[in-house]
Amino acid sequence: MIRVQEEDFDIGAEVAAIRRGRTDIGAIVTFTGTVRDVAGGEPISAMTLEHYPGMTEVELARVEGNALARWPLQASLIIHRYGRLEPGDNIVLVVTASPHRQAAFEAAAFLMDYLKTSAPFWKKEETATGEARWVDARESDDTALKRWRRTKRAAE
Amino acid sequence: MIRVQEEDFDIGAEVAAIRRGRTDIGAIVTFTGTVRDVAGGEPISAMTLEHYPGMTEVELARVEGNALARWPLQASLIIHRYGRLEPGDNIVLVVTASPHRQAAFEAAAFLMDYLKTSAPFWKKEETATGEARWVDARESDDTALKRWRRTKRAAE
Amino acid sequence: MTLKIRYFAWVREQTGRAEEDLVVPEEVASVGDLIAWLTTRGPEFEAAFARPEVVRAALDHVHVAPDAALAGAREVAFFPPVTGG
Amino acid sequence: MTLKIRYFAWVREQTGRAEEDLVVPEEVASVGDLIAWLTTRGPEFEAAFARPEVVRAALDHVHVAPDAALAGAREVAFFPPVTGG
Repeated sequence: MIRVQEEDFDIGAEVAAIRRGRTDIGAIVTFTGTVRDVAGGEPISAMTLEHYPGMTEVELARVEGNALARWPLQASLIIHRYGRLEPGDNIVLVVTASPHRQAAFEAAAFLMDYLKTSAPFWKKEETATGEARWVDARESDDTALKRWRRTKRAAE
Repeated sequence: MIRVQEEDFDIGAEVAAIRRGRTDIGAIVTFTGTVRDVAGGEPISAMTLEHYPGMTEVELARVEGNALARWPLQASLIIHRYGRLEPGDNIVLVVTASPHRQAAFEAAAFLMDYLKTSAPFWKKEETATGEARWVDARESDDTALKRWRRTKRAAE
Repeated sequence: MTLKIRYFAWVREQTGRAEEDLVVPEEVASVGDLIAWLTTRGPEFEAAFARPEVVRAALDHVHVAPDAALAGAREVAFFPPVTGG
Repeated sequence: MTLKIRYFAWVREQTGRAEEDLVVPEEVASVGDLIAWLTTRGPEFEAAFARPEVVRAALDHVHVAPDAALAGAREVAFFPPVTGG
């Protein structure tokens, strides 16, 4: 399931909704990405997340589909916020549920790595002095992504 | 932080407590282990978790200390329940918080792998027919543990 | 060929528009051709595409390489490498 | 030497006790020696330690190998491989 929204989300409520009425789940992993108060060593006061309505949903659904094809997941959820956010605010939530813990962990990490490098979101940070700048894509995110490609080749 | 308790826990409340008043966290990973309604292909109606009071706390603190030494964590939490549990019930909660997602993911997986193989808990499952049997340790848990040892050697 | 062109993040700020409908000449066959043609429209487009290696493109909501053919596409988007999550 | 001995899970069920305080002869120097000595106490101990490779031991709350020395220990625990989490 995917949701793209301006409003905040509630981790406990989302996990409870996924588990409700089910007794077959053995492992639930959540990842929550939050706004940090520093970026590149400088304090930031806020950030604005712009996205590409229409494409965002397509990309998140594609990423989720890849995870569902690869791991035995009983449920998965991606919520990504857009708009203006302040330090401490939630940005993204990923939840995976599986009978086994390794599948839940790997799928959650995979979902984050993929959406970091393919979901059309762009962050603009505001410093305390009022200056605003677009965040550069990080090379480490591309590196994180590559490990899933390596794993796939090795398994083929 | 570690807690060994008979009572249930609340994932959302625990994450909120860790985040309260902080704006330096960038990534929070939670792992929740729950009682499944089947084991070894057979339906189970309940399980009882026995543990070794005194040693359990020592082991969980040791495992947490190893994770804190290895990853730049801003917070970590392990809650492990004991006593009688039914399918769908919570067994264990691990929470990790870090500026970076990979540290949070890896540390949470590490904590689970280590506590699965070293924390003195034993599960006794009850089948629907009332039969009770002790769960055998799984070889896959030992295998999961070994990857951290390999990683460590490679980094040295 | 009429295309809806959309711009995001600093590409949007540099071109000074979020989207526009453009009639594109037939000889503009690929995403790369489209970028080359757009840069002839004025200094704001020249600036936005000055470093083509940092501009990404999507055709009808799918990421594509610069040599992707435009034939059949209705919407083309240009944006920097993504930074969500 | 007086030791508190604790038993968990099926080791506890087989020995029929959760814990006991025992005076152990001086020649019982290691965990392995202690297991050998315990099995002489009756069939319930023979049964509990029949497959020593599936019984684990801890000395004063720390996992140890069968050749670990008992000297200085106050509490010894025997249990199956752990299955928590």
